Amino acid sequence: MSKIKNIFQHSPISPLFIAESITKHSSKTEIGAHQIFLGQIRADKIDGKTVKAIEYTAYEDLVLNQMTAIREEIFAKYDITCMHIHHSLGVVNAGEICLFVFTSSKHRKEATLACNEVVERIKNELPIWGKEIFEDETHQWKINQ
Amino acid sequence: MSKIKNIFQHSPISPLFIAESITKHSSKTEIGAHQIFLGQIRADKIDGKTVKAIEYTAYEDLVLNQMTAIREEIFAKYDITCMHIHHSLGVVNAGEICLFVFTSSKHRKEATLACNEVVERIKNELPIWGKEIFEDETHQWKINQ
Amino acid sequence: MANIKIISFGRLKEILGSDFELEAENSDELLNQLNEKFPQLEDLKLRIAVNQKIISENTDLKNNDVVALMPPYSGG
Amino acid sequence: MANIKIISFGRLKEILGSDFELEAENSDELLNQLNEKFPQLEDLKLRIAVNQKIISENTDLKNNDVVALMPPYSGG
Repeated sequence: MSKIKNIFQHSPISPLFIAESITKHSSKTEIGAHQIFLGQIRADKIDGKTVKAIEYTAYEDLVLNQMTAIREEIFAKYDITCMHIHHSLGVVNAGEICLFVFTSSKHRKEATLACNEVVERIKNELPIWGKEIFEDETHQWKINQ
Repeated sequence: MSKIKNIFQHSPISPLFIAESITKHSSKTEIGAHQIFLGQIRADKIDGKTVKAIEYTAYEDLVLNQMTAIREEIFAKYDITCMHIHHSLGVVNAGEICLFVFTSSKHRKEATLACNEVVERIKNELPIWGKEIFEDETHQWKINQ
Repeated sequence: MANIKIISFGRLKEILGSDFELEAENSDELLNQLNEKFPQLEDLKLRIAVNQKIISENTDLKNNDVVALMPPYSGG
Repeated sequence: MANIKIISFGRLKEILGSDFELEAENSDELLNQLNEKFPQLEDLKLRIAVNQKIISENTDLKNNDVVALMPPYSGG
């Protein structure tokens, strides 16, 4: 049974946090390739109204259990050195980052495939919900395409 | 004819530079997805000797001309908002970053496909050479797999 | 009759409000009660988890089980 | 006879040394001269660019052309 890691932070993901995360890997000199995916909040226009932020909520315990299982499957499937996942909860404004997925491997193919697959699974399988808040404070619930 | 952009920096690529590059995109609120690839120098062991650094040289003018053509083809093929490429010249130590590829798009698929393709083309098509320097100061010329 | 805790998320929480308790012997019976109480539920896709396990068929419930009602996910 | 500038890169620069000039009418003739002068060249894969255009066939050369000799790329 794997240790359950937290993936949530109650704020947007800052570029400095991403930089620190990259820096931590400079001592892992078996790594040759890093793949990073970032999700950023779009100011979508819907029926004349503009999204100014998304507020994320989650069934946190279930997310962390499912993410632990996904992590195990990804490590079993791909020869990667490490994988880090961070998702925001609460309000994230347009232009800010809400999702940070970071995989590393010796050669690029494994990190790239693992990153793509885990982003796909995060969007499809984790019980997280985004409420799109418009500039006039009305809202609608986000639908993943 | 596109403007020719420089891709070279005579130093490793610092995580702070990456953070600044990400931050610059927070005003582009039509972006929903960023894909980043980073190449990091591995301390490979070859015949009992360990790589301590790679020294990069290039046919710089030809690289920039070819990169300009690749950039045009990628923008024609994928619906991306922007693409930034940075490659180190000179000595980059094991654990440091020598390549930074950054693509952004509205939805994730386009940024992801564009990033993968441009990394592949950079490795195959740009006249850049890496000299692997061992801890005893001997060297061998890197071969891309 | 088992005493069941109902929790809900996203758009469903706007309909169901705060967490509450209901008596039901199985998940189908519980859903029937909820559909009666909240007629808007019928038009919505939902996933159900019992004690953090997602179920796809009618499932027996026991005292203190936690049933989560979840609309389609939209993380990332 | 055209006066041609030869530049080289990577492993080939270790063999050919600094940039230099040669007289040749076309790229095949130029390669023959180089192979005679640097016998190690024959075992090496190389790509040739004339004035920054990569060539795959024998190409006529004119005065002041720049011929680049390039081993397999290994950037990234």
